[in-house]
Amino acid sequence: MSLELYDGGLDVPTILKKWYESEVQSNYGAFIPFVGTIRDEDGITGLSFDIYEPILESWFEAWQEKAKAKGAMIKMAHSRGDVMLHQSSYISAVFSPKRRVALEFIDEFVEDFKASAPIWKYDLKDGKRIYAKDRSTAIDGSGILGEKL
Amino acid sequence: MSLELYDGGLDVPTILKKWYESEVQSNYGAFIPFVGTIRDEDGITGLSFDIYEPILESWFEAWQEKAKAKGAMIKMAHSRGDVMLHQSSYISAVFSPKRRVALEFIDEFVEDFKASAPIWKYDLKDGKRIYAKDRSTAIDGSGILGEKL
Amino acid sequence: MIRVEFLGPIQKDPLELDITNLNQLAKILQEDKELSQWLQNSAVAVNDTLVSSLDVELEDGDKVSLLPPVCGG
Amino acid sequence: MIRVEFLGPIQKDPLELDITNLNQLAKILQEDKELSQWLQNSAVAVNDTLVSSLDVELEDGDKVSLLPPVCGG
Repeated sequence: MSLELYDGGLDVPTILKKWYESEVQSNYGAFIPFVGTIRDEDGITGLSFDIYEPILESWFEAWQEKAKAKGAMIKMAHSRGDVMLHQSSYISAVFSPKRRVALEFIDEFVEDFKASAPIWKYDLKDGKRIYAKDRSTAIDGSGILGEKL
Repeated sequence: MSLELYDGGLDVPTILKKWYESEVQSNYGAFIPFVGTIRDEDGITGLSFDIYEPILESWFEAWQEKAKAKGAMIKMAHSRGDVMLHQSSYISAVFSPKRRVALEFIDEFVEDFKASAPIWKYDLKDGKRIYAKDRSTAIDGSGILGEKL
Repeated sequence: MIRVEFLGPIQKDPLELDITNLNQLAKILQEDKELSQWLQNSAVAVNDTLVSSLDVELEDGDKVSLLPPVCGG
Repeated sequence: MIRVEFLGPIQKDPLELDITNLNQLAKILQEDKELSQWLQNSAVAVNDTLVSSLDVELEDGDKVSLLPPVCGG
């Protein structure tokens, strides 16, 4: 499994080193990680995350299949629970024989991650954990239980 | 200067760690490195690079200004001389407050790097150093000295 | 029995319901006022597979999950 | 004198020429058969700044560089 979940902030240098070294003999020509770091904004002291792992895993496996079909592969790490300012909560990476495939894949993957991965974000502010409703996206196909019957 | 040139293959984990840690307090939300690694293909034992540094530096500084205008910054490392199979010869990275800016910037930057940076690539094959003419791109505006007079 | 779970920020304990399809579930949940803000924007999974319509039969032991709007990263 | 440098794979020693513009340089280089494969696809820099036309005056001490097709990474 190339999907790793950690309690709290990610150790970015260690994860990038591990991923790079694990594929260094695999004859990929391009390796593009994406690292997301908690910004100091809106008076937060950090962010906190809930993850629903069964669906995250099947979502990730579907993307791994898409990557394989292009000769590429993906890896991903994400934090559970609280992550403080300037710590990182998310890393994903694509390995690919070819540069263009890698550049396009990391963009598509990160955007779908934002729109579809079953992860919920909360602002840590004044000692409270506040759902980041305004920055959240309804998963495609949402709302069926609210349909007029 | 965020442009680093090294003799031989790059120590990718060390460079990524240094870059990540140097900007970890800078409040960038996204960090996207691109790592290029020498693939085993066409019977080569490695690649070799010539660099013309004065123009590489001015090309890089122009991109750094473009990045600054978007609140972002770039870093880049490249090898001089011989780089063996499965070693890395090129890393560039963008740091940006925002994800979309970072994803678009790394793509544009890497593509222009390929098309414009004054670096020449040679295949190492059968003990010879052979200019990779077929994979090379004429810099924009080339050919004026060949014009009919 | 069908187990219904409310994920992420929906602060609600799981339900155990005696129903046989998602239409019945919709009818029950629409009567719950604290859920009104979530039904319009939540996705639905049956046994951890997302579904896109209410025309889904449920069997004893199935699990239904409500997934409100997401924001990873 | 103007110094003319041939970069990367162009295997040619630098020239020192007594010229005052790029037109004169083009005339001289076009007579050199070993350069014929390079003139059509090389970019030209004067004092390390790329130029896009031959209408460039040269001053004593200027450096002209020929940059053949590139492939970094």
